[in-house]
Amino acid sequence: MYALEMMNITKEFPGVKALDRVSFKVKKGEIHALCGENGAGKSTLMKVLSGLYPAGTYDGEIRIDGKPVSFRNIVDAERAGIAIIHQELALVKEMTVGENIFLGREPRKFGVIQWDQLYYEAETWLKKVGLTISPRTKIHSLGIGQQQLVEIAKALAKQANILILDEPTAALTESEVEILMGILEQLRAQGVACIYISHKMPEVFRLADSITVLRDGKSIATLSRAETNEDEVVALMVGRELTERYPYVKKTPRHVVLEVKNYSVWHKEKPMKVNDGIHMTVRAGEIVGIAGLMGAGRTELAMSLFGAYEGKAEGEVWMEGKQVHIRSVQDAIRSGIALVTEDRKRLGLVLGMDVKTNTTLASLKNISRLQVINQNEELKWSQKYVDELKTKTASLETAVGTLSGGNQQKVVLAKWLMAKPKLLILDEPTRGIDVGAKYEIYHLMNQLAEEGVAIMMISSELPEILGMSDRIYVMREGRIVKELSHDEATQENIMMAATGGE
Amino acid sequence: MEVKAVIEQQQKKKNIFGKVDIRAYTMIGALIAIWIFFGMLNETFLSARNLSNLFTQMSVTAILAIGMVLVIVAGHIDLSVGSIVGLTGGIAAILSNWMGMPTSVVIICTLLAGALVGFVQGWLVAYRAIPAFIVTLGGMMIFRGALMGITKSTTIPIFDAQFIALGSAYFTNAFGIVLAVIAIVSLFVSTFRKRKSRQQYGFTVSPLPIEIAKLLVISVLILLFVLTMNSYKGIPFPIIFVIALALIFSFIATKTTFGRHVYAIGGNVEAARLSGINIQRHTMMLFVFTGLLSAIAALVLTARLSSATISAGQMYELDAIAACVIGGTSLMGGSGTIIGAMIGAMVMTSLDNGMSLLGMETFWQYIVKGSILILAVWIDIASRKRKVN
Amino acid sequence: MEVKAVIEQQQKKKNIFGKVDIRAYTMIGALIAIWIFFGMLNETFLSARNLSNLFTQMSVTAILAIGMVLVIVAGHIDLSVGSIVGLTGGIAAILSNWMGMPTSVVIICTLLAGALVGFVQGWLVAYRAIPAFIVTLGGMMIFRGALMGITKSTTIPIFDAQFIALGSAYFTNAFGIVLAVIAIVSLFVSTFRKRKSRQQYGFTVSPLPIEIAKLLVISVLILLFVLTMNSYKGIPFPIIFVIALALIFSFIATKTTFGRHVYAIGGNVEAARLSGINIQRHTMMLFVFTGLLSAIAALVLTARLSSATISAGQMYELDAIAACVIGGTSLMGGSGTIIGAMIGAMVMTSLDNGMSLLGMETFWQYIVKGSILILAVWIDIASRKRKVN
Amino acid sequence: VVSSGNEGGSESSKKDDDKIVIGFSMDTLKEERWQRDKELFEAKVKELGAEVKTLAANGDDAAQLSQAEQLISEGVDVLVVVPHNAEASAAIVEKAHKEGIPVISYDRLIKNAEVDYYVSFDNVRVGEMQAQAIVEKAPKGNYVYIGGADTDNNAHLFRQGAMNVLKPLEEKGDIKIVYDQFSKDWKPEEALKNMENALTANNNNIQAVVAANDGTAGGVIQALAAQGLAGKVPVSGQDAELAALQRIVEGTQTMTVYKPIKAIATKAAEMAVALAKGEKIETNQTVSNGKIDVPSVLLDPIAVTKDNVLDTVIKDGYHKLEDVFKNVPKDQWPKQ
Ligand SMILES: Nc1ncnc2c1ncn2[C@@H]1O[C@H](COP(=O)(O)OP(=O)(O)OP(=O)(O)O)[C@@H](O)[C@H]1O
Ligand SMILES: Nc1ncnc2c1ncn2[C@@H]1O[C@H](COP(=O)(O)OP(=O)(O)OP(=O)(O)O)[C@@H](O)[C@H]1O
Ligand SMILES: O[C@@H]1[C@@H](O)[C@H](O)OC[C@H]1O
Ligand SMILES: [Mg+2]
Ligand SMILES: [Mg+2]
Repeated sequence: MYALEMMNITKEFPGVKALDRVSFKVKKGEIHALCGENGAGKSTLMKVLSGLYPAGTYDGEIRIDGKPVSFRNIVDAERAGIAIIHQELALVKEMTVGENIFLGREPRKFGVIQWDQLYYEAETWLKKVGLTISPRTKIHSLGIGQQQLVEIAKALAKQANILILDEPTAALTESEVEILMGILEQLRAQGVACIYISHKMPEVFRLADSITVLRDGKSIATLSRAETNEDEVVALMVGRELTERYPYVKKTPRHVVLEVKNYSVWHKEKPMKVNDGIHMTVRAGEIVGIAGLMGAGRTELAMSLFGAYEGKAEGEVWMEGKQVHIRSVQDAIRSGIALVTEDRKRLGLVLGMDVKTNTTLASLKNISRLQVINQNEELKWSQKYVDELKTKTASLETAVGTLSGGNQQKVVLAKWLMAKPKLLILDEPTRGIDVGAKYEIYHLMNQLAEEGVAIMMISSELPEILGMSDRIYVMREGRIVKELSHDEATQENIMMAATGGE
Repeated sequence: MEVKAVIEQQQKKKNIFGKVDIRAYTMIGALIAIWIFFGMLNETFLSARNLSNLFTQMSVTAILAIGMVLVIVAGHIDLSVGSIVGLTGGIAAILSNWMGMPTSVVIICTLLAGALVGFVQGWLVAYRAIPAFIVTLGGMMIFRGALMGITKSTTIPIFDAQFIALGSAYFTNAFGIVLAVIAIVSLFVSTFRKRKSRQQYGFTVSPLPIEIAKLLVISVLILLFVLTMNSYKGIPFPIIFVIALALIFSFIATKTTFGRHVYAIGGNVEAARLSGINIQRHTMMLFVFTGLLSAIAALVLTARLSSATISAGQMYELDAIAACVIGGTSLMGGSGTIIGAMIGAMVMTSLDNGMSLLGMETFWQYIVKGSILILAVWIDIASRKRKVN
Repeated sequence: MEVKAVIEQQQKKKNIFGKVDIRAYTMIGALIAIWIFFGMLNETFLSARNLSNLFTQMSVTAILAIGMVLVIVAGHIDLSVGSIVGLTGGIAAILSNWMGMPTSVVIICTLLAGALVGFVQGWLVAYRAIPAFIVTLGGMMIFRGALMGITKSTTIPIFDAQFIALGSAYFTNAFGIVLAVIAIVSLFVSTFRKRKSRQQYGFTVSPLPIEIAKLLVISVLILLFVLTMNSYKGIPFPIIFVIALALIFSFIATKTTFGRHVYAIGGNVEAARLSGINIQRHTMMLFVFTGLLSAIAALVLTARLSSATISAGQMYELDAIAACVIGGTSLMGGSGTIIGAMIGAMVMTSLDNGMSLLGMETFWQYIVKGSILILAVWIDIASRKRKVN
Repeated sequence: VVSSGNEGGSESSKKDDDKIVIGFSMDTLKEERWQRDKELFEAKVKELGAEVKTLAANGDDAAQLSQAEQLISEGVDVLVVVPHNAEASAAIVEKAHKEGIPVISYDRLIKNAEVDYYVSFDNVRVGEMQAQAIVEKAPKGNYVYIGGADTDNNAHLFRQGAMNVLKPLEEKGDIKIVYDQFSKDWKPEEALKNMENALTANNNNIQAVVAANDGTAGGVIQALAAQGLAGKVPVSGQDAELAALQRIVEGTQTMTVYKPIKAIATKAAEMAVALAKGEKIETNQTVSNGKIDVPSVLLDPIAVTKDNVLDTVIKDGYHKLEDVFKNVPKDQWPKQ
């Protein structure tokens, strides 16, 4: 008996067939992973299931517990016992955690909200996901990881029979992922069917009972975890064999590009330091990884070095032997620093603008004379990066908002490559990106290092840190607590340093 | 354990300050400053009689601002309220004077007309996705034109004393006192019920003495207001409309699912949609509300002037919007309070009233009012920023 | 390889249709429909003389709309342009009449005044983060008040013939032809230079016959325009201002880094900041531009009326905003074209002109104008939606 | 529960000192003429030894009511009102009377209220004079009417007056009204556009224009000038604005209606002070306002043309000779 059957689902967007006769079945009490490259159609399939795309806007049939259903809207789907955690955070920043958890389903009497009951219950759900914050906190004062946990609490509170998690761990640290895994196992035991979408293979293989692979909008295969392995799934996803996942190359670092001495950064709101006494160097031609737990202050460090953090900074920053005083992003760019931010949609791209405009946005000066843009140069350069990064886009005039996550990330990269930086800071460069695209980005990093760019990579994915870095700094509570070489570093000693364990 | 402590601490802080947010306090400060300033320059400004005038004078802007807050919170705007005031006022006058309808019928028909007009605009905004700015800018012209058409551009006087009372009667002193007592008693009852409920859920409550002190202060303020009004002629009718509507809509905004959903829509429309909130229906309702409130404002205005004129309500939308913004409503949507807007309306009316009492030249009045508008928001923004740093 | 092909294909498509976007085409369609409609109802509507009137009558709104587009694209709004028109017009009249300055000095001082006023507002918006809605709403009152103050609320006539010519002179027929030839030649030259340059970069270009056909069509339109104007009295002065300013600002918007940055700011201000764009300086510049353009509009208006009055420019902000929105500018920021706004201004003026030629009653004019505004945007939105689905 | 406020015995609002205070509640100060009304009225009241307090409402009925309330609060002895709206200001009279303050209606009649006195020029009469003056210049032909703000009641009265004269002639077949439009907000630029359209629609075949005031006349003449018709087509006006008088002496505008503001301001000031002192006031007639017959002093508006400009506005000191004739060569100035 299947808890859920989706049969021959076809969904078209103008010009794109996002789903092409996809079939997908989930048993009661199983965790079913849905894998596929960026743009394979995973989120679209789940949006169909959760009523976001109402019946009639797609073809095919959905059955719950064997009975055909058709959802006119989200509320219908929720009534049928379906809850979804969307890939994009969907929280109202000005409202409290409690309000967000119960948004649309507030406990009420005659339309009047029962606030005490709401906050009481919210607290219970927060505890479940391991969040120790007041449910009366406003969302905007939470970090992105905590917000993700609130999303999870919100979905759990619906006590659904079918729970969909669309990349829930993209913003979570290891320990939070652990909590989530625990919750999912518990739900499985209670007979809840979970659909789990993730680009992180280890998680998939740790949790899932079955795995369905989508490629180009088609369902390729459904496998049982016991009978398959990571390589097979990856091969099915990308349609070819991927031999190595982290193409590490031994490099010979050259001169020091960035040197930071006794660098501290104050919090933008509270009287506290988010970075304290940082000493670090990054050389030309090397990739330096920055590891740490959520809230360790890595993003603040990157933003501050880039002149984009509102809090005050103290200490010295040297670029290629010259002390620099960076007060704005312009200063940073002038000094040869580029930053690929962790939130590409909000901070990296102008979604309504096209590929070429986004690519040239940070270096218009280089293709302009007397402020007048040379449009041919613009085409030439953006074409060059589309080719080099193998960005999948219909054209240079396609709005980046319509590209898949991996391809959006490539456009952000292209923007900063075009600025010809000496130091490239990457904050979570592969968050939410499929294996194929990840591999291409790693390659690119190697190539840039080869060309003499100094690379600083912030990442919460330990395998990535381990697999790509020549040197690793581990941060905890705003300080650098450990420096490790590629050969010394292991999962264990990094975690030890990051958590402050013995 | 530790978390609980933090939560409790946070709740305690909130209980002392009450629900009104800090921004509203800044504005109350500004208001008091303005009052003291004018009070010093002109003895009549703070007289019971002038205060009574002041409250009456702010009533139309205040009523419009109530609806405007919610529309702006939801991320829209309504530029048509002034014209709806004009049109529905005209309808009311036609019904009352030309057709000789009794006041009750006039009221009902006028409210229906306001709601209908709001409904149409709301439908276009919500279900046809036409930006509210455009719909209501068009509406502003259409309704003004319709008013000219139906009244043949004449002024229609009102003779019905009952109707006129809506805008210019006063409650008797005794009834004013009764109202004050009712308000104070229900304040006490609701506060204690809330405490009890919180205790049942195991949340901490603020210490009883503090709570009582707070209630007493508010009670004194209520009494003071009623006594001041009574020392002139009693509470003016229009201001009771304002108070009642402000309470009702504050309640809707903060305590009901409808209200919270409006804030959610304004804060993050995607999140609201994904939470299953019916964006379109809510949006439409908001415009029905502004239409309805405009009709109420029209009744008050028409009664006050005891006639409907074709220029009635012109530019009132800007006053209402200014009141909201001075009171802390963000034009980006997602935040704003009705009490704030009421204070904003009061600030603007006090300026108008005070400057005209001082006999300031018209052109100076324009300059001062514009400057104060900018200054108020500037100070607000600067103070919030300083708090941050 | 594959991508390359798609890009080329798309560029080809672009070359056939030119740079004007589809939305503008819808509006051109609407405009033509309106023209045909009025042309059928009233023979004079499409006469050379009335078209000449029409272009002159749209000039002030059009000039204001040029600046407004950019401000709205950047995510702001400017409600003060009407008052700036009034104030700078007053300044011009005072300089010319009371102080007897020569026209050149008057022009320079007026433009400086406009830019200064814009600078102050821009500074408050950009560097003090006060919402533009508030700053310019305040500005709207302040500048109107200042105008009343400096002119002592009197009408100031202009006698300087040179000044008056700014608003009411015509170019001689011969000069008109020369202008047309210059325009056509530079069109051909620039197109062919662009082709050559593209070929040098190895990009495909559209087939020569198509390109030439397109150029010929445009050339014919230019000639037609000039000949029509010449068949009356020649090209009116004000419309040359409009054309020149529209070309200059279109160029700034689409071809310069400044313009690109403005669109980026409106599209995603955070991403723009993190791409090293100086948000504040750009924002301030935009308000300097609207101030400057308002001053130019003021010169044209004052010259046309050969006097400055204190109600001059009142409510023009709404006309300018409506022109932008009808022309496809999104009030959310990030998108909008100047050519679209020009068409929007033309639509509005054609309606005014046509209805007044027909002698329609005022109240109908209000109703029709409001309805058309809503309808235009409605059709636009509906057609875009249909295209998507 | 409710009191209409009538019986509410309020504390005596009149100030205790014996200085007389006159409240002057004005519709607007936005037009040049009202500025003069204010100055002249205030000067006269002060001359008579009383104080005056003026408030202007910028054309907003509600604001005017509020301001009147304030004047009443301040305890003025007499309220002189220039109503923005004839009907809407009835509320002002009622409020004032509750406090025992008499009300004089200035320039525009307050309707449907027990106004104590009315001092004015007759607005319908103004419209008639405008049309009359034009008809004299152009007894036959195509006529254009350029009205004021459709949202201003006076604009309708002026039009009514003009039509009183024009309609019979049209029925007779002498003239034809080929164009008749209001000008939004009394704006000259609206009048300019309207006149351009009128000329275009009639191929310049227009023999006369009745414009509702000098502002709109300015726009009209601008449109005529563009066709080389300025001075050839008679144009009326109203208010005796300086700019209009300059046009009249240059010959581009035919007439303006001069409402001797000094006379009305002086008369009103005298009446107000007398009323405050409890003296009896002489009036020459009454005007019905729909409720009562209001004792009225009706002053005659004066049609000013090139011929009598010296004897009217200049003689009154309303404008100076050198200002009015500024653009006329000095040797052609009339001798005073
Ligand atoms: N609203 C939309 N309009 C147009 N195209 C869309 C829309 N939503 C999705 N698509 C397209 O449909 C395809 C499937 O997208 P979907 O978001 O389902 O991919 P995904 O598998 O979830 O990828 P990712 O791993 O990046 O989240 C993509 O080509 C995408 O560009
Ligand atoms: N918007 C915010 N408001 C308040 N505090 C914040 C905010 N964002 C981050 N912080 C705090 O700043 C510190 C550093 O946070 P941040 O999450 O950026 O670090 P990080 O190491 O980059 O982690 P991540 O892996 O999430 O990128 C933490 O104390 C965090 O709680
Ligand atoms: O004098 C005129 C006045 O009576 C009218 O109300 O407004 C316009 C003026 O020109
Ligand atoms: Mg997805
Ligand atoms: Mg981070």
